[in-house]
Amino acid sequence: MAKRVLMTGNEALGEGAIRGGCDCYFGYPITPQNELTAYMARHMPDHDRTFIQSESEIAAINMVFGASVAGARSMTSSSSPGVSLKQEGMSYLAGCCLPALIVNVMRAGPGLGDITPSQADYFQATRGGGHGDYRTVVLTPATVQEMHDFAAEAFDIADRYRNPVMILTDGRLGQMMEPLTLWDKEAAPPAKPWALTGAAKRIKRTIRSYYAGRVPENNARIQATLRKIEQNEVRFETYMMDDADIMLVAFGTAARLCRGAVDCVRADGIRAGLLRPQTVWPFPHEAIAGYCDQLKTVLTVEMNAGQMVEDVRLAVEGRTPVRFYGTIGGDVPSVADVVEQIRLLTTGSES
Amino acid sequence: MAKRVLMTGNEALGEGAIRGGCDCYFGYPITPQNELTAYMARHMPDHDRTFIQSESEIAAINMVFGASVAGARSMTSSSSPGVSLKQEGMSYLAGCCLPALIVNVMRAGPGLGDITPSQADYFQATRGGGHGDYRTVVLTPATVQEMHDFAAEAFDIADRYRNPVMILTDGRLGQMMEPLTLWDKEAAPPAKPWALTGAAKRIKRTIRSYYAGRVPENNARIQATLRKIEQNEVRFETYMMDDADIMLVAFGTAARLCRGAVDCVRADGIRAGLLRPQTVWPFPHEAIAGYCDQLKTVLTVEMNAGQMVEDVRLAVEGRTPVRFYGTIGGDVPSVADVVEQIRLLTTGSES
Amino acid sequence: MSEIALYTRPQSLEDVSMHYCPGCGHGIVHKLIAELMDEMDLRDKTVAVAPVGCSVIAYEYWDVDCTEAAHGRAPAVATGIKRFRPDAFVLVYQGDGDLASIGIAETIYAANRGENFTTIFINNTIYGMTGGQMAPTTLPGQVTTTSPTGRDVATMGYPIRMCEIYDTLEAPSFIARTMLDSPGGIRKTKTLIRKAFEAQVAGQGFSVVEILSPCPTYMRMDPIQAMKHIKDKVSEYFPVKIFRDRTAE
Amino acid sequence: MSEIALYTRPQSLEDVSMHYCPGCGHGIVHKLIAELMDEMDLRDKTVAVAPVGCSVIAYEYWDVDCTEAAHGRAPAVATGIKRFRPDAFVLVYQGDGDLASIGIAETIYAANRGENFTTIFINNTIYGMTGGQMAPTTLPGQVTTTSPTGRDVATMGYPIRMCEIYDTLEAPSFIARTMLDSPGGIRKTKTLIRKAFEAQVAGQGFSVVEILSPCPTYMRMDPIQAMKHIKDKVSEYFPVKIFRDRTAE
Amino acid sequence: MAKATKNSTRARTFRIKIHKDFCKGCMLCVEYCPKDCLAVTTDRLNAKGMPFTECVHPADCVGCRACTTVCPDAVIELFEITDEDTDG
Amino acid sequence: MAKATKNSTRARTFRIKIHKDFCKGCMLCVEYCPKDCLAVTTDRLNAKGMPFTECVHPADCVGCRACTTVCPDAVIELFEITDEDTDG
Amino acid sequence: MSHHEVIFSGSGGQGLMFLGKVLAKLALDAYEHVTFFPSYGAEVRGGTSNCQVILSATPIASPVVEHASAMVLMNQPSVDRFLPQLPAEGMAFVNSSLASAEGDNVVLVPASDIALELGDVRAANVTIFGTFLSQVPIIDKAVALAGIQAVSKRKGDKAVEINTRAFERGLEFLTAAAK
Amino acid sequence: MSHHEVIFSGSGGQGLMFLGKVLAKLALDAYEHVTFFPSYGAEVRGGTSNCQVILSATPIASPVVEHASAMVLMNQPSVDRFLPQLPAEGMAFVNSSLASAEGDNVVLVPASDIALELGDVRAANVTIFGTFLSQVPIIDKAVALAGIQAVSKRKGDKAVEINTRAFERGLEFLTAAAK
Ligand SMILES: Cc1ncc(C[n+]2csc(CCOP(=O)(O)OP(=O)(O)O)c2C)c(N)n1
Ligand SMILES: Cc1ncc(C[n+]2csc(CCOP(=O)(O)OP(=O)(O)O)c2C)c(N)n1
Ligand code: SF4
Ligand code: SF4
Ligand code: SF4
Ligand code: SF4
Ligand code: SF4
Ligand code: SF4
Ligand SMILES: [Mg+2]
Ligand SMILES: [Mg+2]
Repeated sequence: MAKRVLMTGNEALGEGAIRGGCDCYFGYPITPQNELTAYMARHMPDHDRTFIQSESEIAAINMVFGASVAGARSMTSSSSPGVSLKQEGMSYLAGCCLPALIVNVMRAGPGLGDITPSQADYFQATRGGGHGDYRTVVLTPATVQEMHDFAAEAFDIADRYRNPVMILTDGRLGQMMEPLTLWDKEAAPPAKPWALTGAAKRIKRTIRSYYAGRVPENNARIQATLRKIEQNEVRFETYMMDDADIMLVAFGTAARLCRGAVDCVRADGIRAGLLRPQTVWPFPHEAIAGYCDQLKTVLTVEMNAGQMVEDVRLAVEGRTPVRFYGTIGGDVPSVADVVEQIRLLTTGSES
Repeated sequence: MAKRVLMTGNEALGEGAIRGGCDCYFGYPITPQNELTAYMARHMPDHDRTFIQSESEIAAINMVFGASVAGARSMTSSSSPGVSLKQEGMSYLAGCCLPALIVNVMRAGPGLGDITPSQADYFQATRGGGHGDYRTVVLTPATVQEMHDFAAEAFDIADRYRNPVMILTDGRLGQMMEPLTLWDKEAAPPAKPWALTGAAKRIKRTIRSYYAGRVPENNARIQATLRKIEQNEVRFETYMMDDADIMLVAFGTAARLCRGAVDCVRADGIRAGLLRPQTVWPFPHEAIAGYCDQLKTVLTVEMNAGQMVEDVRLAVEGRTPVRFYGTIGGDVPSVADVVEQIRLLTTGSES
Repeated sequence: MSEIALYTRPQSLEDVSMHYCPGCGHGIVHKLIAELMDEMDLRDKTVAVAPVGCSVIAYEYWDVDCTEAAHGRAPAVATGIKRFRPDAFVLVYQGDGDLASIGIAETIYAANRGENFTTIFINNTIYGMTGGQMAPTTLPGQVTTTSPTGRDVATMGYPIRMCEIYDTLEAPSFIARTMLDSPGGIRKTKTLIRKAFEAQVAGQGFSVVEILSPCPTYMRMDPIQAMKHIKDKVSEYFPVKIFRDRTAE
Repeated sequence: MSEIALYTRPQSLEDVSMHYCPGCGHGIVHKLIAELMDEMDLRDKTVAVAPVGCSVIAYEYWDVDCTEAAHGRAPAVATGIKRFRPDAFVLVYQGDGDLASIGIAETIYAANRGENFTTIFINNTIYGMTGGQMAPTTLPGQVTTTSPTGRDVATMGYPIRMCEIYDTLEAPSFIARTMLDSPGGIRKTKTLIRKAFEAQVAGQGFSVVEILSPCPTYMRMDPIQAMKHIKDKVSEYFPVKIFRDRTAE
Repeated sequence: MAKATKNSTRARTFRIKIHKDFCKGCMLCVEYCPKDCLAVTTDRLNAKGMPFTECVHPADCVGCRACTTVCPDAVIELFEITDEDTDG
Repeated sequence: MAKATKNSTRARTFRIKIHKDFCKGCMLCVEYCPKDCLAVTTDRLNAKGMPFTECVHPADCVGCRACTTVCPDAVIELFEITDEDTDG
Repeated sequence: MSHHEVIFSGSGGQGLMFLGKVLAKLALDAYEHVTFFPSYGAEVRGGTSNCQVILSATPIASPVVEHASAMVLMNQPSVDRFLPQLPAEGMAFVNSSLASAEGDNVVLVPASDIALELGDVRAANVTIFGTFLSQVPIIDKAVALAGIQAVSKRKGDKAVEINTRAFERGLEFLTAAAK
Repeated sequence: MSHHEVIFSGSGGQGLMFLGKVLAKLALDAYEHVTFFPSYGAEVRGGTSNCQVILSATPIASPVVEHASAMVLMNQPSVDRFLPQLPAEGMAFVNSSLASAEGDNVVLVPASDIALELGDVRAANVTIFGTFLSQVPIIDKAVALAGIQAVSKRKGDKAVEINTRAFERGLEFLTAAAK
């Protein structure tokens, strides 16, 4: 096994992005992702790459847009209120078919809320918080290793489809340290025959989402790409699902807790299992649907008031009861809390 | 019948807001809602009320926030890209439990897109495009009369629940003229014992979404309000549903077209009906579910790539096949297009 | 025998301990504002707007009506308040990240419209709340977590001088920069805040006082050094002066 | 017998009719830019950024690589482009609503960082594209759809003078205001744009030319009157001059 | 390359070429031509459906370039007619 | 209301009152007291767990208010002790 | 007939929006449902502009005309764009001063010439509107004239006079021509 | 035992984060799974700060300690906050120079006093860490010492020396006390 190092999730993500070939990072301070910005401030210059602390989140996402236009692998990171400010820019990235990486280290909202961990930006991330028909590929790491790996891979996905990719995580994963093995592949960005480089020896190129009278065409092109992504990029992991009759569905921090809870209740003979989406868009609808026959219940666990549970319901379509357990406003359930929920379900009285 | 006047949807909306007691309007130009801003510029000063053309959409939503803090009935309007910029501010309004009216006269996205009519901001409007767990009441007028009436009523709803309300419409409804009867009730804003007025003769008040360690409490309060809204404020209209075995679900401009299509196919003996949500959050889940038994198919028609259809599926939960017909990027279906879709469904070959 | 009170804790300051670090300029300015609220009888009609920054919970310290505002948007929020309640005394309190970076548009535009409220601008050359990142006002060469080898003006730009920008606008009635470098500087600061408040009370439109202020924690100095640093280094780049004063007119 | 071409349509201008209204200043400046691209041999390395405004489809008129940008954000987009491609010639074209209202933060910050690109700023005192609303630069008293009784400076503020704001910053290398008031003014404008381009080519950092420009449609005048109005009224409020010129240094 | 000699006392002759379908009849060239060489049609429209400029007094043109400078649509091109041969 | 007479030649006496639990031991008052009346504890902590100011030489205080002015936490109050009666 | 769909199209300055609005407004008493829909978008700056008016006894699904009962086309681009969509039972009124068109249900009216003759070319719209109403009597002619006069009043007595004569010339145009 | 959950808590300057990170880092070879979790949020400015380290053979569900095996508590607020959560089978190491605590499984170490005696009060953390490892040998002592020395080196030879002695004094503290 390669040497393991200990890093915070935020720093591991930053290092992953650098190894994934990130050319330009633009960001504005906000807790709980400041370690990521600081990491990039320290390390991007070492690699002769661009780091800018921008004047605002809006400037950052539009700098990302510009760098991407020019062919760079570019990224920004922020946390919930800052990501809300980026919604127009994200819609422009999607509308102009530009690859980019956006990181949301979620905190409690709405409003200023608190800097405590949360998963309450799920809808915003998966449904396009910006205007218009678009989607962002949304990766949801659950370990520091995945923070690192997903960041490195995100650029490949973004470039492959010319579509923005988001990493959706929270302050607990961002600020905890865990061992990880560093990515050691060579970043290999594809040629970008659409990028703006100056039109020497060729006809000019234009990057735009506005085409008088031809916006439906542009939309159709985007929709076709999204269908491809849905086919190819769904990622998830299952745990103890072979004989499970109760399936937990959870992502990120909540999924870790659920895994712990599955271990606990298995010890008591409860046949619980876990399906952990690693992408929440595209969402593992089919995988979930595939388990319906063997299940008595589905329990969705989220650190929000019930968001991903809609995707679970859309997957299950009434074939199995779908229950929800969530904590709001920055509270994080303990493993014991989840265990209790499972027990309640399996003994009949439900939450 | 009271005297009817002819107005554009945008102007009728503005006049409705004024009659509903709008104290302050803040906006930034964007097509296709400029007639509304211009109307307010002309008429708010007549009533000694505040009109400001702000420096940006972000400034506008935060001015709305300030006026609401001070106890005013305040509003802003914009169109898709501008509404994306307001997402942080909307989350703050919701997090601070402040009433306000936000109007989105949707246009084609993503990105700059086009100024043609669209319904592609449905997810953003209904799922909270901003960060955190919140919802906005979303009214979806289908006539110029409703543009007017909903604007007038929106302030009452917002004040009743201390929650922002959105009117979600499009450029076709905004720019067409239709006759309407003007609202003639006296606006009666409730007392606002929470508003900031200067603390003379009382203890001070604070408006905030941040409470160190007590954000979960604040979230719970918001969630409780949202449950109340779900109970009390669902609005919809049905047409020809008594004996229908195919139900169209559509809102706004698309719903008008569907109504026309229902008339057409009824002439041929096809038993089609229409359910038209007038609020898309809260969504008429129960009403839709209630029809499932009598239906062979549900056809959702939207001017987007398929957004409200998720809510319809969540309501139907697999009991009836749910089909979708949509146009993207600013295309608007004709009545004939919808008729064709119904015919395809009823003759077996589906879209 | 009896006692005459020469200085007591201001009434408008809540009787709680503030969360600021030892020697933080926010505390000093909070106190001055509370003193002026008492002296000018403003408490009862004040509506304050707190920023997002270390002073985010200023509402826990002043005994006045107060609202939160999104990061940088306090001037827009104050505009909404003041337009609806022209008789209220509206106080906006902002840090340098809040006012000069993310919120630069809102403050310039409120100033340009001559909105009749007062902005107290705490320039501590750093983002305090988020842990010491570079601010728009960070000095050349100053080390922060996002300028780890010191602010390099060639790639990160120069410190922004807000008063000089306000001074290009027609509408503002009072624009001054002052510093918390000593008891004398603090007294002077209070005089200028008073003038800014008077401008608002007289309906003269936008007034602003920029206060060069110590953040011992992220200036990486003890509180005494930080105060001296304000005078020696910070005020060198940011000249302390009254840029405009229409209160006399 | 033979002919010498004294003026022909610039190569870098596409051979299509522009959608601007008769007499619009955008057309004039597009042409000047295209002429300079030809003369300075810039076409091959140019990456342009179009604004949101009447000139939103500038990319259909210049024969260069060009991208869209969200309303007001062109300077941020240009920053991203130029940092990744320092050898590109980056041209930002913005209207007064785009640059001075919604986008004021981005332009000030790009200028302050001394980003090495050139901004051409079309100040026509109006929001053209959206149908004639008040711009930050609309003159006092000027009638627009959102100032139907004329801009009232007491509630709507004064026209913003961007060059004066840029001039408070350290980094910009070239700042000038000029006007399209006559063939002479147009020639002068071209000279200044050339200087701004030269500043970028020499790596001197942010350069900007503000151009007082006719919008006959929403100035509610015929094109000839509009040009005269620029000289008589617009330039009275916005002094035409070179604020800074480091190209000589 | 041959040049028109600036200090030639001989009257110089110029040719104005108009891309008539780009013209929008804004009248700016007409206004600023010091020699009143140009006029906008009142009886005919171009392909855009707009009146357009014509050079009605070509002989009067002094090649001052006011028209080419002021035209927002780059409609007008200007040539000098010389007796000399140009090489290429 | 009675006032301490400014031009009295008699030495004036002052009392410093310290809200010790608000003090953070920042030393600013100590630094700026011209008479070195104040000192911060080195052996005791207040309820916040921080060292705090004490008036160690009360008699030397000249009532200059440097300490009350500079203190970021409004910890220090200052009173003048007079022989006269005050009415209310 | 209780359902009419009318398209008015021409160049920017020809006053088509004016006609559409007048028609829609005057129809308020006679029709339960009325819509007026302006063209907008990229077309606004230069080129043609059009508006569409629908009058109906039943709710109007789309304000965009799908089956025109009549068209008023004031210039060639308008003819080129809309005439092909004219249903067999519809009628088109074409300003023959500026455009040419053919067809059984096409009425040619030299509206600009007539208006010029009356002293103001801008009255071409009112002229052709007269002819239109003479053939497609969807609102009362007297009401229409009164309405046009009321709106013209803002522009002064002279405008009222010219528009009145233009409307009457238009109304009589076909009868006069037939004579 | 293959699962350990440790809480380190004290005031800002007491070097608790340092201890937690050293432990987590040194445990990398011996444990497949390791988490280190700092407290953050409102607590950061003043007051207590804490970090939590979990070492395990199996995946760690939550980096937040639910069943502490051990606690190192450096001041009174830390004792007040965490000691009540100590399970019966856990052990707490309390800096008795600054805090008092009682209980069967509480070990009192006058760490600040010892460190002061050694010449630098800041070595209190390393001192108590020694005692902790003497009782809860979750990582090898020699490895721990070497690790501390390596990190101390950045602060100079003097720091290495003091920390070495502090660690040893801590390690021996209970045996010495028992004597
Ligand atoms: C939209 C948004 N972006 C970023 C933040 C994070 N944030 C909180 S305070 C702050 C900066 C504070 O700096 P300053 O205004 O100088 O105040 P100080 O703490 O120095 O007093 C930032 C960036 C936020 N809360 N919201
Ligand atoms: C976020 C956003 N807000 C508003 C608009 C609408 N909009 C388009 S152009 C424009 C202003 C154009 O004015 P200016 O920049 O002065 O350019 P001009 O048309 O005068 O050349 C506005 C407000 C938009 N497209 N996006
Ligand atoms: S970090 Fe700086 S500004 Fe914030 S409270 Fe501490 S000293 Fe004050
Ligand atoms: S509206 Fe004004 S700026 Fe826009 S194209 Fe027309 S004249 Fe030019
Ligand atoms: S070149 Fe001069 S003289 Fe000749 S047509 Fe043009 S403006 Fe007139
Ligand atoms: S200036 Fe150009 S567009 Fe205008 S009339 Fe003359 S040739 Fe035509
Ligand atoms: S009042 Fe002056 S002399 Fe007295 S303690 Fe305070 S600083 Fe010292
Ligand atoms: S200045 Fe105030 S907080 Fe600082 S040591 Fe003195 S009394 Fe304490
Ligand atoms: Mg600061
Ligand atoms: Mg403009």
